[in-house]
Amino acid sequence: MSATTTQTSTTEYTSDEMMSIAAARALTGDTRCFVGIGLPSTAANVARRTHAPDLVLIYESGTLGSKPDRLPASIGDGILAETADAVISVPEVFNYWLQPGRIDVGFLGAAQIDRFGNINTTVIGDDYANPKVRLPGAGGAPEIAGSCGEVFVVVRQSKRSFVEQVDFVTSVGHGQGKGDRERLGLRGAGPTLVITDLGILRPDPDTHELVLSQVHPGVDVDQVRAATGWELRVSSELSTTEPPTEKELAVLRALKEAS
Amino acid sequence: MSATTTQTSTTEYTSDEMMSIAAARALTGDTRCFVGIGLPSTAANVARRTHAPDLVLIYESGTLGSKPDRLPASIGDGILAETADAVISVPEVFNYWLQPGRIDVGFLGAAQIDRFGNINTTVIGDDYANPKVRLPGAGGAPEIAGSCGEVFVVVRQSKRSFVEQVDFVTSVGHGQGKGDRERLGLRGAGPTLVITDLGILRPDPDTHELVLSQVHPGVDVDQVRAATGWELRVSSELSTTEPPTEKELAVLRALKEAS
Amino acid sequence: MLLFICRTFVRYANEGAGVAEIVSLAEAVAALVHDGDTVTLEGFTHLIPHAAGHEIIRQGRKDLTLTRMTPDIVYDQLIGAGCARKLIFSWGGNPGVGSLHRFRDAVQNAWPVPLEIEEHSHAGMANRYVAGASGLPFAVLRGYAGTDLPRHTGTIAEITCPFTGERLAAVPALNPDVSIIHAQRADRRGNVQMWGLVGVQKEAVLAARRSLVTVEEVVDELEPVPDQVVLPSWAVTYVAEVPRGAHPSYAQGYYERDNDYYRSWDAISRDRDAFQAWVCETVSGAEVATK
Amino acid sequence: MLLFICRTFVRYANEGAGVAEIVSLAEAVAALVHDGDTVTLEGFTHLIPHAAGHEIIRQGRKDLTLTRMTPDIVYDQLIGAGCARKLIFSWGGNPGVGSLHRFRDAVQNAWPVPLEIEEHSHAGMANRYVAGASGLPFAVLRGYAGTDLPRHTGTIAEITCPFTGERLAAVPALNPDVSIIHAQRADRRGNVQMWGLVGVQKEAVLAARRSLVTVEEVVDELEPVPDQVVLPSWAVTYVAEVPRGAHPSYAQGYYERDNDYYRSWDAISRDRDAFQAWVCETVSGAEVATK
Repeated sequence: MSATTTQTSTTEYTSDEMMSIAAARALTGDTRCFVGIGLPSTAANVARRTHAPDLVLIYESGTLGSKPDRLPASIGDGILAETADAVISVPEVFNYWLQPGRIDVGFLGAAQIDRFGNINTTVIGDDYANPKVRLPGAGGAPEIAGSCGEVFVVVRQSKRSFVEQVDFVTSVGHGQGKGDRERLGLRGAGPTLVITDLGILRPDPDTHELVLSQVHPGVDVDQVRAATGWELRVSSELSTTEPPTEKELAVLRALKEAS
Repeated sequence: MSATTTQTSTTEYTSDEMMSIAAARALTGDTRCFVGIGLPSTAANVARRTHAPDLVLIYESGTLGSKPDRLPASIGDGILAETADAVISVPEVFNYWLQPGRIDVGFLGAAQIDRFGNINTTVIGDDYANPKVRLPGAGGAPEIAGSCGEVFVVVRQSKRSFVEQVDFVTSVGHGQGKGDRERLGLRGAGPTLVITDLGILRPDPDTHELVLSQVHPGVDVDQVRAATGWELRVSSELSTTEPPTEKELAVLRALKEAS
Repeated sequence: MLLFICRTFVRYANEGAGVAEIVSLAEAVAALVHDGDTVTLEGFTHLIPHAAGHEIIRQGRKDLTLTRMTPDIVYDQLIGAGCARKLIFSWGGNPGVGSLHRFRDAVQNAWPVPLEIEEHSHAGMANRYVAGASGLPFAVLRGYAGTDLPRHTGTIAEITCPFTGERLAAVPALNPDVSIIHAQRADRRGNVQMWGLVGVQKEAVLAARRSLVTVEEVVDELEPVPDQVVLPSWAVTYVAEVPRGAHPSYAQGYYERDNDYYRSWDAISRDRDAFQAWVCETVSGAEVATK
Repeated sequence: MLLFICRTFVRYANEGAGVAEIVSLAEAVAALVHDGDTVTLEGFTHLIPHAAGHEIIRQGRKDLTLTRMTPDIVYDQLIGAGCARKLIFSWGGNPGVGSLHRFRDAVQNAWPVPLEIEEHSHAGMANRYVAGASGLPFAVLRGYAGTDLPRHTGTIAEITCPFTGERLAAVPALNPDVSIIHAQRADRRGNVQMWGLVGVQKEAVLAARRSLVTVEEVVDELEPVPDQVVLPSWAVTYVAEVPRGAHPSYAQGYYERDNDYYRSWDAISRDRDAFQAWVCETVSGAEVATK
């Protein structure tokens, strides 16, 4: 998955593990979380098994409050229904639960993300009809990005994925800056955290441009700049992520192994 | 219930019993029938236990294919859910099953019905804000009348109930005559049978005015005219209803007794 | 330090957050139902929250806008006790028996207080709750065409399909201040389970700003049941354990409908004095007799 | 004699009438799926009707408009086999694995035939089926605002709330010629029962003119199960008994998802020759190898 490994006092971990654990830490208390498969699902399940046992996991396949004891292999893994508080239809997920703003956090991935947190999972290239790469498409993301209380994006950072402007806006982040979401009638706060394998970006409160606010242990700012397709601003209060604890790593690895 | 009793060769029966049995006979084969409580429910359950065992009973409380072994005491009697093929929510009844035209026959009662089969169950009197009598209101009737394949009305006949024009159109029959339903975008055929304690009326194919097509045994046309608030037309092929068979009466009475 | 956009988003769908608290019926009604509120007690013959209705009478709430598809005798009681100033509904009667006499007396004679009405069809009301539960301002249906309802009800409009040009009916979302329903069970975390005829109760709760679910019993674990509807704790404000809280309505798996009670209501409700005596004796105790 | 208005009303919601017939898969596909039809095989990871998809390939259908929220490998197979000329969808991928290479090859290189696409979000697609199932021409949702989808997808419009003036998105109903789903069980009368993750399958069947449900088994009685969805026989055109008809997808209570199959699909589908060999061997037998 990832080439970089880092050593703490006693434990080695990969940059992907750091990313998953940083994402898990962002989920607290009784948060209701709309979980996509892959990195978001890993992070949410680590959080539920460490500091946030009351985390409510909602999967778009139709489960409220799933409590899987292994990482689901897909968004519709049987374990999600078998361990859920309620199983509902897919239209109900979107109409009764997501759309009215009942879900606190939406967790999204991205093929491309831009300076204002807009996300592309549709096509790479300028020509929609004749794309360089055809990606899977929107799925639940546009309405997750619109209606969840806030959005966390988990994505590996590189010049290819962090671009000045996305080729296709699949899901709106902060549009072209502050005020755009309100103008579009989007009721959630949009992306408030972008968690990568290098660090964490947050939107500047005045401009809503993504700003580097945190680097993971062993990562320096130039390395992040080199992996960003726009002139990255850095917070004056830049901090360093706490390395993974042994417990966090153990939980993450046990979940992955059980799958 | 009814004062009139009639004697056939061997059996006495009331005019209400004749009405219920005439209504039951109108239901045939695998008809899907939207059943209101009271006379419609009685008729539908008699039909299911005599000549139409495959009749599908749908109750607006949320059941598809109920098979009660006694007359339900209300539209939401527990026996309807316990014996149903499927139990669904009330919004689903109206949106997924009634509205798209999946139901063949809607069975309605009426406080007033007029020359064109329009039905009033809202208020008696000209002034809606200050009614002579406040009735229960619309319930499911307007959309049953609009969306069922056809509508059967079961109602006791009198000058009070059979009026030239209803005080309030709760449910559209044939509007002011042929073509009105199409103009209103109503997709079902509207009332095709009005079954009373005296006989049966049907809409004239040219004008859609209700015309007497059948009298029950022992009823003469003048008696029906006297119980009708408009100048009643009579079919040139007026027929007389077959009296209830012993089996029909036995089933009807057994159902009523079990309740 | 930069102040980043607030992470602690204020949930906009329902007031408050967190999970349902389990409290007494009296506490829940005192905390949730205020004079002037729009209040919904839903139930389609089955699981009607009668006990909660009586508690509202007991606490003397006034000027409520009551909404329900099928207001029956508990609404007759609330109206007769003077709790309501407006009723939004689609069918008001005593099912299988006849009319609601307190409702008629309020509409026809303004007794004990005038009652404004806003009248829909079942399909319209059901869709108003659906829109409310869905966070939409309105719902679309095939309905009302040719009836006299739109002449008297302001909350019915026409809408044109942007693809086909067809004209359909639109009704506005119904978002009660409080919705109250009765269910068979809740677990100790406040997750609610009901089954049998579930009517429009899920939609009523999801459409409301605050909600109360009275239940037959609070149990350790909700054993799954066919045709169940489960409302997670975090979608409900309060749960109160009220055994037989639906009586004289029924709770499938617990007790049958008390049809005699419905029939006997006819005589009580026809007469203002008999009704007042009933309220005093059955619901309120002495203090209401003096009002 | 007066000819009264025809009593035998022609049902307008679904073609034909009566109850579901139980037939073989080959018969059902031959009778229901015609070249040029709009065909829906729904399933959200669970209960995906793979066997029916293979039967469509085997029977050599052409020019289909395929619709599905989550076209995955069975749609990759249909597209690669040249059955489709258009895909209406919201997310096309091999879940947990990666891209659909036959889909990509069709979109990017028109191989084996060009593939037109009409692209929505999940919320939009789900609501298109809901509108279709509800007999409405369109559905309303909060969606698409600010995205690039409306620029490329003609079936997204704006609509204004007649009560609040708010602007929302509208999408047209989706009414497939044929919808095909897989369920756990049917009884001998053709009533269908499924449980677990039921996705948008009920809506897909109710929205369609004709329908086929493949089932794991036909039983005498449908024992009620928690979280079941029951489709009455009269809402379905054909039922076919196809044990393991969802494989490599899963059927809760019958068998698990074959994750290895999904992973192995990646290599097969990357290569046109490997794919053609797979179709020939696995699905079609010799006759397709010569096409």
